[in-house]
Amino acid sequence: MTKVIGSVVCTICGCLCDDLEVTVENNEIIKMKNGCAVCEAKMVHGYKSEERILKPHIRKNGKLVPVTIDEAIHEAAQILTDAKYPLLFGWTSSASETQHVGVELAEELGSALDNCCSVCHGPSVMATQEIGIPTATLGQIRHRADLIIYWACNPWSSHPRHVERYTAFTEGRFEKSEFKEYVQKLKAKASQKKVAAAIRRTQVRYQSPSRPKSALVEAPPQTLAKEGRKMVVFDVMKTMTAEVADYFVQVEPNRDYEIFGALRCLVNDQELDVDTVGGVPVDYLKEIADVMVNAEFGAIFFGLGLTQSIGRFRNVELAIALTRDLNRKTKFVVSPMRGHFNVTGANTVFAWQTGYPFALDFSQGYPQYNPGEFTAIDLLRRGDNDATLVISADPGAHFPKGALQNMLKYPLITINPDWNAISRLGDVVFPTQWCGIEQAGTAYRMDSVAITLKKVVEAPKGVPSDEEIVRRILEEVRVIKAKKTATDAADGNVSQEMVGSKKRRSKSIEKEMY
Amino acid sequence: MVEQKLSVTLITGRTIDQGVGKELGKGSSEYFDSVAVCFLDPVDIKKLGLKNGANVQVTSPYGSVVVKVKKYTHGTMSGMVFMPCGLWANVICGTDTDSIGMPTFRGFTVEVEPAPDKPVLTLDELLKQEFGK
Amino acid sequence: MITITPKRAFTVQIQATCINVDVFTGKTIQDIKNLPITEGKETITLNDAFNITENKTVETPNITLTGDFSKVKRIGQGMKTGEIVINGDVGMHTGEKLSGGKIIVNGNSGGWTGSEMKKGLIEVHGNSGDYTASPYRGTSTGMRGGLIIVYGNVGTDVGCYMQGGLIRINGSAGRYLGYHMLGGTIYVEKDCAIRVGACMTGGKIIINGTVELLMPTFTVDSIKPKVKIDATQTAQGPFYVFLGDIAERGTGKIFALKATNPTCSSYEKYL
Amino acid sequence: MTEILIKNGFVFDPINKIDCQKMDIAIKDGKIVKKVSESNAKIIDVSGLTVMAGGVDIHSHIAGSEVNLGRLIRPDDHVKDVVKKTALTRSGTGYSIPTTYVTGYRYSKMGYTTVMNPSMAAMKAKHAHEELNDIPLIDKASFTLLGDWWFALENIAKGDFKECARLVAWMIRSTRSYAIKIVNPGGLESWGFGRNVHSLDDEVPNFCLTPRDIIIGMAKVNTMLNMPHTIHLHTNNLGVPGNYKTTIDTMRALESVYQGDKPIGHITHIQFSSFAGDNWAHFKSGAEEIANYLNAHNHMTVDIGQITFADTTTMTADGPFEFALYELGGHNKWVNSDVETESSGGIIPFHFKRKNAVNAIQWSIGLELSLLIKDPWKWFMTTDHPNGGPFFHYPRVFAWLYSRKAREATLKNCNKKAQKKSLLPSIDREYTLYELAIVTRAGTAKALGLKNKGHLGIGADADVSIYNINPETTDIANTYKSVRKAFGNAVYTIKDGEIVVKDAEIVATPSGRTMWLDVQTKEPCRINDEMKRKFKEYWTIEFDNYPVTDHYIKVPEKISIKASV
Repeated sequence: MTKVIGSVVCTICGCLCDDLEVTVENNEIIKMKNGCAVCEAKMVHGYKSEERILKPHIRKNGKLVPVTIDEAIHEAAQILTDAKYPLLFGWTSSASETQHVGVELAEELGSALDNCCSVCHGPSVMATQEIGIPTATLGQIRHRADLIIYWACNPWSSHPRHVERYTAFTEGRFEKSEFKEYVQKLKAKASQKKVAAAIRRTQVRYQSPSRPKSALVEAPPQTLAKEGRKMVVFDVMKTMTAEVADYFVQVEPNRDYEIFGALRCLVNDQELDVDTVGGVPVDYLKEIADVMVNAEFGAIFFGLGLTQSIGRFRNVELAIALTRDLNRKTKFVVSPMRGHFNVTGANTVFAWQTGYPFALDFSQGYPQYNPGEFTAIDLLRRGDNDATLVISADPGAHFPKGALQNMLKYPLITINPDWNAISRLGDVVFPTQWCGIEQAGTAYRMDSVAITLKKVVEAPKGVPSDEEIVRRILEEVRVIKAKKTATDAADGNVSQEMVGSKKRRSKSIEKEMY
Repeated sequence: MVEQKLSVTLITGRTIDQGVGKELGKGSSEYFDSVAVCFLDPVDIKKLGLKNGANVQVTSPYGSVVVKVKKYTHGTMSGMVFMPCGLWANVICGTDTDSIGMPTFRGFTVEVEPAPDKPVLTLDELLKQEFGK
Repeated sequence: MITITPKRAFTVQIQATCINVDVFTGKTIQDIKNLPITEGKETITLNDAFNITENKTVETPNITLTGDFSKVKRIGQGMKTGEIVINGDVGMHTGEKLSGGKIIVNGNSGGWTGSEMKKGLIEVHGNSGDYTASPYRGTSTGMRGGLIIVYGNVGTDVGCYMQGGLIRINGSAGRYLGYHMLGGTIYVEKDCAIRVGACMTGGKIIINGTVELLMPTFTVDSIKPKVKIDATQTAQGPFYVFLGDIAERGTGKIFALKATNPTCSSYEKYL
Repeated sequence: MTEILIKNGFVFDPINKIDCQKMDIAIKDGKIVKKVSESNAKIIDVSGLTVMAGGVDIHSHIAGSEVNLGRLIRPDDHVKDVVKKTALTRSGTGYSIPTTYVTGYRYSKMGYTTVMNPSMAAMKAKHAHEELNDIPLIDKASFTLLGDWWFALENIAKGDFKECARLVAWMIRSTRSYAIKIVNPGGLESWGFGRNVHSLDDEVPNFCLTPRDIIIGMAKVNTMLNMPHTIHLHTNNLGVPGNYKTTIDTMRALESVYQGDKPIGHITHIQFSSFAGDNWAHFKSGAEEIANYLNAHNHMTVDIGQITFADTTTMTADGPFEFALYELGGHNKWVNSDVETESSGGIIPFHFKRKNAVNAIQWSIGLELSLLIKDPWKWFMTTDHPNGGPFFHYPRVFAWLYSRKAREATLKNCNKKAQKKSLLPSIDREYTLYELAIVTRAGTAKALGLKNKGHLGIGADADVSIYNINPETTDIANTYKSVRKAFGNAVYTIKDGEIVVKDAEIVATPSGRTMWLDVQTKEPCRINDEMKRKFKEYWTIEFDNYPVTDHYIKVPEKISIKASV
């Protein structure tokens, strides 16, 4: 039986494109329309790959063996209650309903709670806490923006439909005409040959192929003078996005902060005492500042190039400060290019329950927040926690080695749909449904608009949703805690913590035994 | 002149192939092909006397990993090496966060040298080597 | 004097706000032993984790900590009077919101040492961590007064939003020294990493070593032969004097020693 | 369900004209009933205590995208006010924007049982409802921002009010909301390109209409739809010196729509719209003019938005106002958040200080209005939480109302210039508990059209608050401090017949209900292809994914109304 389901939401990146058309046959997705390459890889192929986990596993004698769900839940709850200071990490590829239960679990455990935001756009959130943020929903940019700046990000690769759905290649109410032609031109070229090759050829006109390292076009940037929407890219290297842009500025690595500073001065009509900033001549920056000030509505999108290079949240802070300054002259907005499809949701859900978006600690009975103190990487780097639960994330592939090594000294529980790197390393491994394919829920787009994810196919038999797993762990933790209190009360044992710590299973000892 | 080693700035980031590979599965060949690589400027590849697709060893203060080298064709990036996000890149990333939770993923100096005799490890081999699991 | 030593090595964080002269004052040794602290999620007593002894013959320092306290946080938080000496490394938030008294660390101290400090003295004989003397996230009122002396190096983001007082660093300083500074003085004996004084609107930063790279948003003002650190001390120059951060329309001053900063000579043409 | 009998309390129930009468209140199955049998019922003896219906807050930003962004940017605010987990209650933080659970607990401790969340961008409605689900102990409803919605603007410009009404009905249903909220009409659309409108007759760029058209049009639509509440209006020029003229213009404009029966419009946080003087240096109160107008006319209600002198977080959908506020200087954070085709928003942390002349005058304006408007059924007590101050400062505001002494004590510490300009020393009025019950529950419930709230008559929801105030023996004006304390710490709060607060401690945490209107138009709303096509053009969300589904409302209370179009 074949059915076609419309308005399906893609669960890859923060764009949350919700116009997918999915064809389902015999409880299997066989075809998809409108999605990008990454989306197709997941929704048509990836979700049903052989790498799927179908049963809970527990590591016994160094090997992962299948167990019942009840056993795995109990084992996980026991590990978490025995630990003095567990860390719950991940959450960003789960629906907000799951994240919601996650906060309750962390509160019950008195543990640390962090989401993937801390290794992607955590700094953006921190910058917001320092100076706020002038931003807008993506449609506002689509309707109004005549200047679009992508700074240190590469949507072509990381958010493939961002340009086409929300910015330069869309039709808005107040911004149209010019661009349709441009897109059609590109499409015509793309149909003849591969897109990449075609775009490259169209760009050759503007840039000489053998440029020096400072990497700036010698000719004045004629495309900046063009009518209609303009797209400018700032990056350390020329990416695919840079190739479709009207103007590309190559900056030296780790010098974005200085350039933002310089642009702020120029926007405020101040003179600089230097000739080049971050490898870019001040004269070029002046022209860019002019274009910014003369825009009707400008938008800056920034990516991990700012949050992961030196300066981190300070880079973002200055990007926001620049936007703020520009608002005195025209209208400007700035927005982070959030990665995982529901990382914004994790921030949102955590914030309404605790007041803080990530890097949380419940050890004092109330929420505490401090990136650098309670962020996953810092806790792991210092070896501050003694058990970890990872849910819907793959720190196995995305954490630096040193942090992982410390994580693996203690028991590790994982909740993921497939055998990704962290599942392979887990001690208690749960299978779970693919959120947005086999499980409905809510996700927040990068501009914090909530969108309902659809359930398109049934999950394999016996594979629970992550919400159910977390909820059951929470219930089991409460049962174990209640029992412990009861026994302690019966023994009249005052120093229950000491007993707990003796009972605590140290994995290193286990290892030696085997 | 062929050089033995090249000191370059490491940039990590997303590529569309890495995105596709990741969604197809971390154990898939697409993932391996798209992530266990590094991109260098053709000029730099020449400097090392290498061919596209040769094995190179990338070493940072935090670790060292063998990957395949590829030419970066979109524009000049001499003095930089680009690695797609993933386990191979993270083996050489540091845990220093400047106290804000974000580790050192990019923008630091690494050394790239030819490694014709060393194999590029698969995901499982790499996990075994680094974490013993 | 109360002496505290760890009973064992700690894995998880210990929050010990109670290690504070104000809290100990007027308590018997037994009371002190029963003060609650948290180890990870578990609430224990001071005695569970530490050996505590009293020496009634010695008055100052009031509290001596000996051993590895690097996982112990918030020692001397908000303290008003008295003296704590730590022989060993100490964890984060030491002397946070200090409003009097003295804390001496004979070792390294963690991040947020002397955060939002108002009065008093903190001396660190080793290195001090990131965000020393800087306020909590999202707060724009930093150190208001008092003195912090670090004999080693300091990490990044030291003296953010500083409004008064003096930070004296005898080693080198990390990035974003004196970020968004409004007043007060920071003195660095050795080198200083990039983005020193970014967004500062007041106060002064004196660098006796090399400045890695000055923000483009600073403009050269003059060359001065010497500069006052505080009422009693003066740094000998000559110094380049930079004004900024002009992006914030600030009037903060960075004094960079001429002898160690030849790269700044390009600014001389504007003088 | 348990039966409860509240015995021997002094009951204040203005809707039923009960003023300090010693009587019993019987509760059964969550409703007030005539009587219950004393043998079955749980008997609460409240001799010497004050009994009122549960408080009804007409305007308090407690949930939604804007509110949460405010929470997110203020770790410095949360760290001052932390709430520990208990066996029954969840942990959380305050201060100016408490987390969801803490919001519920604190409202309940003050004896409030119903709260209106007055500003919800339609596109972000799902978020608001997700948060509202997490606020326990109170009933709530949201108002959708519709004053700058492109569909509405286009139809009003065309003069097609019927079509506009049907669209609004569709929107109210799709966002599960309760009323029409209009914020700086025309101004938010202008702000899309960084501009604003400055009078009722400025043209809104690109749309060929004026703020006056929008206000009158929406008031007509509101009448056509038979909405229980009036339009909920945040005026143009809010926060600008001299804006009292715009406010009076706005009220005058609405006279034409008034049919002589019930009020036609509600101006919210009117304190921020009652400024006189040409600029900030000559800033003064326009309260007298506004109060005089309101005393002479019956077609409007207002709420105050009282300042309480707190380090708070201002937030409004009025993006251009927040930017103007930011430009005044002294703020370290500014958030702007535009919503495509609908609205905008802004947030600034703001510390209202006694020693600041403008802030102190604003404080005075709020109280002058409260005391000069003669009929308490025309105005309601709010702080526009968190804009004027957090909601848990309400008891302070009560004290200023019922005690001249309390006002004087605060005024004494205010800026000298402000003291000279204040009208307060010339006003003797002191509110009685009866009047206080009107401005905090009876009047608000009436203005909102909530028939089962705000009173203790038979059939009403069993939402009751009991305070430790003995009206017979207490001189509330003189002992204002203890009375203030009593209002902040209810002896009992009963929600739907369940005791949720006892002696200012939470003893049960039921979820409150979310009320929403199912506006039934005579002609079913035409979701035709034209509208679907426009949807794709106007929004970045698909038509099918736009409406809020039942999944997002934990305990719904659907209220069906019949529209006349």
